[in-house]
Amino acid sequence: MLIFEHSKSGRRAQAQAPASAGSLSGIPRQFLRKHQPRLPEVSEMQAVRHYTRLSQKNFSIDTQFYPLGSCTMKYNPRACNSLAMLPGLVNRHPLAPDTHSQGFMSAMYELQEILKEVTGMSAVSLAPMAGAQGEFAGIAMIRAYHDARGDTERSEILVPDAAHGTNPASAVMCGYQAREIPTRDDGDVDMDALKAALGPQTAGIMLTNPSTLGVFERRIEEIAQWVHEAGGLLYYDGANLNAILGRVRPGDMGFDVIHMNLHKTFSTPHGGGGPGAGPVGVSQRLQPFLPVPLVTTDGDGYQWLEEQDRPQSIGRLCAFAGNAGILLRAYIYAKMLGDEGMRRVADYSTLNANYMLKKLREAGFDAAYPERRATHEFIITLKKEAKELGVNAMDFAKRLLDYGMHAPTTYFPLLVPECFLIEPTETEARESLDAFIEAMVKIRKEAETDAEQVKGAPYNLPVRRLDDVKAARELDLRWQPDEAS
Amino acid sequence: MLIFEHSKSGRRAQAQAPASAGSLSGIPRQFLRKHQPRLPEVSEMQAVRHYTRLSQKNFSIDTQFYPLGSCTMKYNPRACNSLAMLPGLVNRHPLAPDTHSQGFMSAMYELQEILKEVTGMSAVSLAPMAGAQGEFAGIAMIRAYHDARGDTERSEILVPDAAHGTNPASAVMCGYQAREIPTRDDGDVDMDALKAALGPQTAGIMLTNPSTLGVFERRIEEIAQWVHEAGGLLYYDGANLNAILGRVRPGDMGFDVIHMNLHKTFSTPHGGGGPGAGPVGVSQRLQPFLPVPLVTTDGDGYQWLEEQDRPQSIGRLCAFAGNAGILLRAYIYAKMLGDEGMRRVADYSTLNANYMLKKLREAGFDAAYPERRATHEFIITLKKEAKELGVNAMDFAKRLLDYGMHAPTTYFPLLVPECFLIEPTETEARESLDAFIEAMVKIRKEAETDAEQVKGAPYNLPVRRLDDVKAARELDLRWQPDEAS
Amino acid sequence: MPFIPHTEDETREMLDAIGVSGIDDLFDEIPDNLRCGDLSALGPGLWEQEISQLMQEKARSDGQPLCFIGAGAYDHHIPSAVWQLATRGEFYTAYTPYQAEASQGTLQLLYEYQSMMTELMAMEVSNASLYDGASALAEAVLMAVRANRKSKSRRILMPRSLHPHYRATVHTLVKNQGIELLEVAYEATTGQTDLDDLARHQGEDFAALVIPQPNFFGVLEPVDEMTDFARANGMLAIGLVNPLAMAVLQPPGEWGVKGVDIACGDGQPLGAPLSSGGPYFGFMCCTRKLVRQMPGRIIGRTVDLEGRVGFTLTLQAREQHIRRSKATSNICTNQGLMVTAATIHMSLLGAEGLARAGTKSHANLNLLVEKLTSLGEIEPAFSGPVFHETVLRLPLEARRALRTLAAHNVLGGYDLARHYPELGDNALLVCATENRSEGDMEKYRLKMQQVLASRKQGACATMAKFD
Amino acid sequence: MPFIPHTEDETREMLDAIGVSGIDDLFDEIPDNLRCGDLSALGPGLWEQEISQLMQEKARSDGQPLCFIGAGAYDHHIPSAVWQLATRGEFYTAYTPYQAEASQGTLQLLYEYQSMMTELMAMEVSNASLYDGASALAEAVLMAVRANRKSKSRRILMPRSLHPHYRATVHTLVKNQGIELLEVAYEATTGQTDLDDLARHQGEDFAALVIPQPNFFGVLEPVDEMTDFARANGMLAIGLVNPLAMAVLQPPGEWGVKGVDIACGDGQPLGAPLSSGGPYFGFMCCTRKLVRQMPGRIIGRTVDLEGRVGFTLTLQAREQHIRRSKATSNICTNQGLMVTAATIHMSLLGAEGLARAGTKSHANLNLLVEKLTSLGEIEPAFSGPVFHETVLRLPLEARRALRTLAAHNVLGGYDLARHYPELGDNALLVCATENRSEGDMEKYRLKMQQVLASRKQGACATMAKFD
Repeated sequence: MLIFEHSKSGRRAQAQAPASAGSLSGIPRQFLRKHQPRLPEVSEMQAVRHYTRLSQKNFSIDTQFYPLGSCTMKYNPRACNSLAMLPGLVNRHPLAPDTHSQGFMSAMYELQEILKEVTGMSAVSLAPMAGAQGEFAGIAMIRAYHDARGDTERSEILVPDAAHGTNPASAVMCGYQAREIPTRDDGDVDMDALKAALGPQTAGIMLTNPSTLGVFERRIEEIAQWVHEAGGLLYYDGANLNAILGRVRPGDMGFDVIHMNLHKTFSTPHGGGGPGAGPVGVSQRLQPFLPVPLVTTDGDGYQWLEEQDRPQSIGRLCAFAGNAGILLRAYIYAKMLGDEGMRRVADYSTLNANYMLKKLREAGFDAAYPERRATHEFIITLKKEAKELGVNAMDFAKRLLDYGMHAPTTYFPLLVPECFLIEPTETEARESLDAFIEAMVKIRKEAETDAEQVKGAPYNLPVRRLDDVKAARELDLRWQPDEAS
Repeated sequence: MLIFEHSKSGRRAQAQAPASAGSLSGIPRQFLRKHQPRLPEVSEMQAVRHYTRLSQKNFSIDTQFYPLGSCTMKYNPRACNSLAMLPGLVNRHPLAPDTHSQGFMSAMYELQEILKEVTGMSAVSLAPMAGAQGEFAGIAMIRAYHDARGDTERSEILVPDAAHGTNPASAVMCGYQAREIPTRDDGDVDMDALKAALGPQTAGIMLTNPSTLGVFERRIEEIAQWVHEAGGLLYYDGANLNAILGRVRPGDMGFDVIHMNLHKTFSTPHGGGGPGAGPVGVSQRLQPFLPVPLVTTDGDGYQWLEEQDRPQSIGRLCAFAGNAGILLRAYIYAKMLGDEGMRRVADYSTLNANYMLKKLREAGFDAAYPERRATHEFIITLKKEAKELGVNAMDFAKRLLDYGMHAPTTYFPLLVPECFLIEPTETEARESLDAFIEAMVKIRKEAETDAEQVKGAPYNLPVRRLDDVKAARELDLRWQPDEAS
Repeated sequence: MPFIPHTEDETREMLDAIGVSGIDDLFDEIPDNLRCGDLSALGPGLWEQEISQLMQEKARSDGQPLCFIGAGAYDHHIPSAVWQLATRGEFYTAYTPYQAEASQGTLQLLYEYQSMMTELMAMEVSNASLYDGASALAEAVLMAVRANRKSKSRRILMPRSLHPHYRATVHTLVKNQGIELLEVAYEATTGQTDLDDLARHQGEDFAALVIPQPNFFGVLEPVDEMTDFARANGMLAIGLVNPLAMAVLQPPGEWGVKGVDIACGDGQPLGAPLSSGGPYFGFMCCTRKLVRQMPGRIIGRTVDLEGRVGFTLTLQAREQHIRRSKATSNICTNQGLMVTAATIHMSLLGAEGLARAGTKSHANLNLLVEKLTSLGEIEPAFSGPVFHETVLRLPLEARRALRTLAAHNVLGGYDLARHYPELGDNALLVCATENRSEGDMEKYRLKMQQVLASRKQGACATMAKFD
Repeated sequence: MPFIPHTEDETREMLDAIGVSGIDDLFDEIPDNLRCGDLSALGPGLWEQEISQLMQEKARSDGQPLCFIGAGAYDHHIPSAVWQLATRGEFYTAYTPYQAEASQGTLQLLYEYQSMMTELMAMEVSNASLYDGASALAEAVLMAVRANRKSKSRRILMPRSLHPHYRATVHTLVKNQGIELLEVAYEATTGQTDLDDLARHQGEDFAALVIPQPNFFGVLEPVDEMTDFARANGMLAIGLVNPLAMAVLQPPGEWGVKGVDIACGDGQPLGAPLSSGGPYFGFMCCTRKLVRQMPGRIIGRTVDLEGRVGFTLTLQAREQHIRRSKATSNICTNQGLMVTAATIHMSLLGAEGLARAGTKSHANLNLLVEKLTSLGEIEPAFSGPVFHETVLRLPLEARRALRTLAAHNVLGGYDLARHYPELGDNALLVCATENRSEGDMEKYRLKMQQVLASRKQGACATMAKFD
């Protein structure tokens, strides 16, 4: 039932609005609304009940194992939420004067420092509001760098074919063409193809390392050297930063710019699809181009650096200073982990992934890159099962839901057929991993005896498989008031 | 799965305790614990996941209609929770000096005044921690009153047979005998029996008005007169105060003492079984005996009144000053309602109950007191259904759960066979009431065609009917460590 | 009409369905002369923003002082997760699990709670909570009188070292049943119960002996000796303990040769905020053989029709809604929500976390005492070992010192003068928990130093300018 | 090891299962010379109590000033229920609903959100959110350039009365695609967009005209005329609106003869706390015919295998994870949690509640202006009608007045000098919402009176002593 269907005309059972509101006398009639929008008219209890029950229809980290590859669905500490919502922080106006902002700004400054340390970059801007915006900012800085040197003919950003879809999309948003570089069978970038693609038109390359294939790009130093020699810069997609925290730093690998997904590596909530936060870190040469605002300190207090202080900046990415509440959560998380905790993130997420990979292989599933170590995530291919049993990755995914686990990422990256990209994260106990492996074995067994049963999954959820074709063909994107009658 | 079954020896994945705790060097060995208790060893995520999922197995006001008669399961405004938990309030030490307590004490003083106004009593103590403790305090004051007058031979408290079980139990805790007074077929107290029971041994009478039968005791003034003439006092069980807020006041009916269940009438949360709060109000003559502490004011500020200030007080009922956090919630609720809102509580809870009663009767169900108005609650008897269809009140109750509604109170009061005590409360919309009636009709229809199906209910809940006999005979009251292996 | 969903049309339709012309008619059984309706003294209702502003002002006016008061309510760290989970609607707005099938969440949690408490206390069974520590002790006393088959006595031995509010509460709650509380003295030097005074009652008939651990002074009692004394003299032994302390101290089930019969106390240190004194929760454990005498809800594990494990209220025959005047207690609603919080709290900390919180509290108290005694004029009043609270003797009236400290936003402790006049006016009960940082304690030392200094200069009038 | 559940034994067993001797071995594909490991600059981890104390100190140091700043972020009342529900784990810790069957809670909520936004905007379709208002406007500009079939222009008309940070953000986000923003002037007297200046572009080729309502000065724009101008000149009309204001003002779908093509803005006034500027959320609605050009997630209603209603992500062919370099935008994660809050917020307030919040804000601004202008030296800078924000001209530099007010814990507004030098140094943008009480506004008046008085006396040095 939709909230609109709980609505009753004239119902106002809330304590949420002033009883006497005064009048709109200052506003000429032609500016005023002629009829009220048909929003729900429900009591506070009806709203609470409706949304409480809706929430129960979700899978979430707080209720299920959620090994969604490339999304780093790890535990979101509850303290991060409650402390970021402290009245003094949650009510601070973004344009409050520095006299009333030192507490907040100190946290932002320290977070910049933490992120520098963790990534090995020279400077950080917290402004980007999500990973994709961080990507945009990164490529825009690369462009600004070339432009500032008068090197204006570079038109291409190289992108491995395994990259996240955001990578080429971001390159295009910055006015570049995205040129794909193929991946070798062992999961590393095809160096010959790279060499062939490099040239005076090369503005840079976007890499995720570990890549979305769940393997570490071993020849990263060589790549960096070649790209730099061609006059290009290296962009690091931080989606998989969780895999290397405290083990190896993008700055040390030779990257010039990196974005971080704080909702992944720094455990801010995914919130049903955001908000994220996508700070960017840069090497020395890109510093002048960082998006504003930045926080600096003169030792006495903290100040904002804005457009007028940073004339070469690519500019502003958002109305204020990024997703501050999310940045606070990341700061709190980082402070709770400390140096040792931070390092262990990579260690144990990698341990969990390698353990699962090993156990799944022992159980007869095929690794996409059997010769490689798993990083914090890994890929199995269900090509064999699809062929022999007629049950594909999507069927496995849906059936896993019945077993009370969220499915891994399916059919991404695109180059592995019947692909499961599995990322357990460091916060899962071995019991969860074992339960997943057991469920996979069970599902295969089910498929052996009754493939149709598996193909009909899920059965235990609020709905069964949905008709996506109908959804796209007969667009129904909003409740219509006439349904109310 | 129990939380213990998620435990793993040596797991300490929390940020909840200091890393370095120092030593117990000041404590001689013989005082120290020899081995650790076997509490769960789980990660923060495991605990969050476990208790989130457990919570989902509950029915609650925030998820279901909960017409549990005599329990006043109405909406608990979320503001009451968040405001009572404001840092300055939730962290205040109970023994903080008055200099650091004026905010809290002002709320308590105002709550005392509000409760006086609403009940028509002369003074109020907020100390009792629940309704039953309020009852105890009330009867103890009656006893103190008689004792103070040297009237020490009174030994009986009269209690109608329809009363809550707490009433006779509380009388006994105060050293009285409880003597039952029968109820007439129309639901009122049997006045002849009352007259016969009154005498010099009568310390007082405990009444709920409206009674637990869901009807208003019409001859209350006469009862008050008779009891007072016999030298007894009148105790008002405030369990059903929701029914009369702003309509009639216990003080005006002639009661000498009243307790209120703030988790009912003042909408503090029921919390899976408490905490409640059971303030007591008294008429002039019982004032000296009120339990301590009380809050008073000299106009300049607020002060506590304690034992030394109140020599005739029955004394202290709790370590500090009652369930302060619950009292705050009640205060916030009362302030949000205001005079008009408060009155409407009785109006609309009564409207809802009478509407349901009428509709259920139209649907062929039998009212226990067909000649009477419903108050905020009412009784139907499923005697006919039990006899004709072989499906009793318990079966209806369990089947209602399958329809997504909590069952009414069943088999109470004891004097009505196959009893459903139904209290919808004022916060339910008509849709809920109609859905309940529809479900009742459906269940009866089910019973007509397949009684066994109804008797097997519930089907849609985490468990089906439980073996209560086994539970009581083969007591299993705790997890045993050896289950872990 | 906040929270009342009826539209005017609906109200009309419902009245029509009932067959009355207005809501007033629904109250027509109430005698005319009793009808009221004017609650105008309550004033108009506030919308959420107004009440929010009002409560924020009240909260602000109470400040957030630095607190070194214990005396039965302790400022321990509570993980953020605890109340974020406990206030989930499904826990917060459910009621007593009468319909077990629709309440498995609460019931299983309570079963887990019982399991944890029995572990922590080293006892056999636990109920699902009572109101608070003081009233739980009263219930324990009543239970002991009912349960002690060896004794017909209605007398109870209760150390003077026990929380004075607890003693007062027990008195209120049991006196009308003719139960008498006899005080046992404490030793002036150690602050422990005077075993010689106890020995005076050798061979006398008492229903029970109450044994606090730690006692009100923070001092550890000779619990083994006291328990054995009770057993030897046909008394039930009732342990009254701080549950957090039991993570590091010998638990009541292991005191003496056979442990106590009943263990009870206040669960506040296990996840309940200070909250001006409540809601907290009383806990009670006992030996298996006494279970049918225990008051309060008890949850049992059983199976359903299909053999699946489930949980349910059990032994309800003890309770008031069944037994009415013959019930073990009038208790009904208890403190379910606080127990929910405590269960989550204990799960998050585990035995190790609780032990660390306790150990750190002890270490912090030691540090605080060191700092304060280093001022030269302050010394411990008792020599007995302490947990996280102790009595200091000041060179001035505790009352005066506290007033000045409070003016500097330090709540320096609890003045013992009223309840323990024999200790004089200068005895101060101070507490430190793991929540106090070294900086906090240094602040206390500095402020106390100023108090002492200004006293010497007799310069009370200038105190208000400190900072 | 906070949050990492592995015991030492388990770690050992898992390493054995993998067949390596230690965790280091798992990183053996990383070239030796790249390995780091020293993050010691981060310092040791804090336990929850320590971080809690640290954050409380930071929060305290920022105070809780009385705020009259608007300028794109508005201090409206948010019902307690909103965030208590939105932070339920099932909403808070779920991700983008890729597995629709396991995400019906989030999906249905987003569908409801889309329905509410289309109602509020009087538009045909809505997406499920973008980042914030400024970036949403940039996306709208990009979308207009893609979608405008009548124009090949990459130029956009953008009033100077529009939020300067928004203009800067749009510039950053579109400039690399060769898109140019042309400013339209505002009238110095009314503060509205200068229709004559707009008319200068009659017949020129632009992809779109952006129309703010209210504009950055709080002034209401002649939206009907502007929309019709756009339509008449082959430009798409993009409305940039305050969504709360739309509860009382003519919504963009009804501007002019046919309404706008795209409506967007910042959803912050619908339940997002000020929170230092984020997270908020950008919203975007458009006409049905433009839906396939719209960026961001879109939820559709459909049926499952058994014909039951269900919800799913739809039109994914527009998105980057399918179309990669040909996507409508690189947006991916958006602001789901904020939309969750907004949807609950709108449900709780309803149209009536939102209208009252808006009306009360307007009335409060009028009262504030009345109070401040009554001081005699302050007057409104513009004559155009305003919603809940307006520009005042002070008799002194706004910067100086603000500094003094802030010293008294009043944040008096936003200084326009930097972004609008043509207004001089004395122009102050002030805002009042329904959260400001009459007492709050009186306090502002009093403090401003002191500012003015002290300026006359030239007694700046004594300002710090006010209170």
